[in-house]
Amino acid sequence: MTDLTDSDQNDPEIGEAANSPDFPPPPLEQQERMVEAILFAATVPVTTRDLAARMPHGCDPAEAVAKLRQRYQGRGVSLERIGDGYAFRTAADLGFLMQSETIEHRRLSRAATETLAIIAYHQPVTRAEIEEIRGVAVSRGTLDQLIEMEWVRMGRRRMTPGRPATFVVTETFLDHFGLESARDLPGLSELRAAGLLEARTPDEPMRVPLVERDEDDDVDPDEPAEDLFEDD
Amino acid sequence: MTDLTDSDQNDPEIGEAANSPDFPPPPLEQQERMVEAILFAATVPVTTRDLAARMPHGCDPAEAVAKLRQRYQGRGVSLERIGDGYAFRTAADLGFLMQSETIEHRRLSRAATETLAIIAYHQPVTRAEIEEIRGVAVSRGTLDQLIEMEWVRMGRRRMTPGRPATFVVTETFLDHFGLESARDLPGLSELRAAGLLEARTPDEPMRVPLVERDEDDDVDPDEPAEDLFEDD
Amino acid sequence: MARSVKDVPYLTPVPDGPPKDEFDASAVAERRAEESLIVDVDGYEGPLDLLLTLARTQKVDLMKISVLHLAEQYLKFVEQARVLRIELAADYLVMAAWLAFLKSRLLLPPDPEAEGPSAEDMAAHLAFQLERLDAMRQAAARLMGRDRLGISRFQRGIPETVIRKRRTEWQAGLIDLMRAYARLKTRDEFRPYAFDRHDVFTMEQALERIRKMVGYAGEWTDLSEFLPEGWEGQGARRRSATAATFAATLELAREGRLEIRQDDTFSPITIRRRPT
Repeated sequence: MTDLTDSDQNDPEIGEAANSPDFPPPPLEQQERMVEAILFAATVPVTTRDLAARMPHGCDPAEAVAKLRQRYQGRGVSLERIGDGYAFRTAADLGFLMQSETIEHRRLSRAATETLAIIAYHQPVTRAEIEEIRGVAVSRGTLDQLIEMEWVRMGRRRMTPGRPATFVVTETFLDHFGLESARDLPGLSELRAAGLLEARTPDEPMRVPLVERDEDDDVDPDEPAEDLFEDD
Repeated sequence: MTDLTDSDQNDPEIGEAANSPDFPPPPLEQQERMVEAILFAATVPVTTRDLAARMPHGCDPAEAVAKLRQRYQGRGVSLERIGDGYAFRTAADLGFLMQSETIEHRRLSRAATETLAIIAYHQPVTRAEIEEIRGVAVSRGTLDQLIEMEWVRMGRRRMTPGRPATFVVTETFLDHFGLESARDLPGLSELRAAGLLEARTPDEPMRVPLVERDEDDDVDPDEPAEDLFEDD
Repeated sequence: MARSVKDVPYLTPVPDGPPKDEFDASAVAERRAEESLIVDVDGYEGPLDLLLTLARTQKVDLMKISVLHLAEQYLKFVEQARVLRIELAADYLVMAAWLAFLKSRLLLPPDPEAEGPSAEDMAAHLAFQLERLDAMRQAAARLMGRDRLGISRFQRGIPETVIRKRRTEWQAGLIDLMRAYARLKTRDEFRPYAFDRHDVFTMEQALERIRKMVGYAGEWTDLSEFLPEGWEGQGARRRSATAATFAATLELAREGRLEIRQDDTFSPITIRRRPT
């Protein structure tokens, strides 16, 4: 067993004599180190008075702070005056580094996907119409989510009783799905050609529409969305 | 940074183009500033991987860290390597200035410090081995406490009959004791040279008797590790 | 070094173990008092700890320790405890028995027939164990004496908040969209039976209707006269009703129940009951 003694003790030269008035103050360079350490570890900005109280007798914290400030000029952190005190702060131009972005990949819920599809294919479409097509009520959250994702936005109000709001897809949506316009969405015949329309399982329960379809007929004269799918 | 006028705006040259692979990485000097800012802002060690993830595309954090480490040599704070990460810590010789920051540490029992040392020097080590070295059963509370302090964690199970769990020290342990890695434990090589770290499991009659407590008997190898610490 | 009960877990009375005997409450209390006495008195952390302490009194390098002497010291300690009527924890007694065995082996001339490790090997191993424990104690002390974080080294006091931006990237491809729409549309295709009743007049309906009416058509009558009520307007409903009715008349003509006539291309189609 070799000797395992005091290799890790504090340097007595700085430490022990620190607060005795009988010793000369440490050199300015040491004072600078002290200020640096104190400011680094402090949880609040520290005034020169506080610094003086914590540093060995005879130190000149103001001078040390000034030197230190200079030293940090242009560095990644800077020594800033905050109120009466001083504290280290990240350089302002590097603020963008103080955020880390984690990207989380999530799949859209079935409700959201269907609602989005209906809006894309039928836009401008009212909520009631979406519900009619889906055969279930559309939760506020689903539309909110799509709007928040910036894939869907409100369109013009429908000029029918109650002036319901309509929903349309956005540029962001087109971007994401690589479409030039909503008209580029594949039509029913293409869906069928792609084998997507055969997907229905025979025992899937048929849903009774919530609302009568008729009300759709007289709606928006300039964009009858159904036209896109009149394939048969 | 000398000009701090537009303090709240990110520098578009650094910030905006930051993560585009189309832009050349910022000069090494800027990278050094970035590492400085990130490490200053953090309390826990940051790995070069994490640094790279937060810095603009194409940066070389390892090189920047090396330069920065040099720069802080002998300063009031130093850039320490801790496990896979790096962190700024105040210089150890200035600890005497920090009374106001000193955290009230829970005093570890002798059993806990000994167990900790055994885990650090013998890792990965099983509970039976710890008991063999100490000559007493290790109480659950001791290991629990060390695990709770995040100084010790479970390692892989030993591929021996019963597949006992092993214990290893953590990065938090290294950070706390100012070690770059477990290889830097004081006196490690001397202890090894003296044969005191060898796993020596003597034959039955040679073994100094250790009265097992019932609770420690026959840990089910398939039991989840946590069960080791459940109270009976 | 004074140690509290808490610091010496191994000597702390074991409350959860099964009682060795049935005690009444007062006996248990008495026993507990005795046990706490033990803990307060010795405070060794197990027999190995006690052995190490005893070994120190030999004032030699642990490598050169006399294990025989050590065994004697230990046995004397146990004996004293017995005299003082101090109840030692079981493992101290087990150790005593083992050391007594070792002592006798060390004193007797080696038996060449004996199997297993020699007494010297056992003694050497005990010395090794003591040295190892001692080394770990020193290592622990040295570890605790290092420049510890929060004691002599400090982390940043005002950590800057790293804004964790959680950006959710929604995974939805065109195919998902199409599939969703197809799902809805497939459902839709089965729906015409439900809602197309409004706009589609089926041939079956037309047949039933014409069968009833044809008896009244002795004269050539325009097909449009046979359109059901409410379907004679314009648009889809009229087209559907017309087509269905025309198909129905073709069927009835095939059955030989009526005749169909059209004077010219695009001129009105007329029907009448087939004269008998």
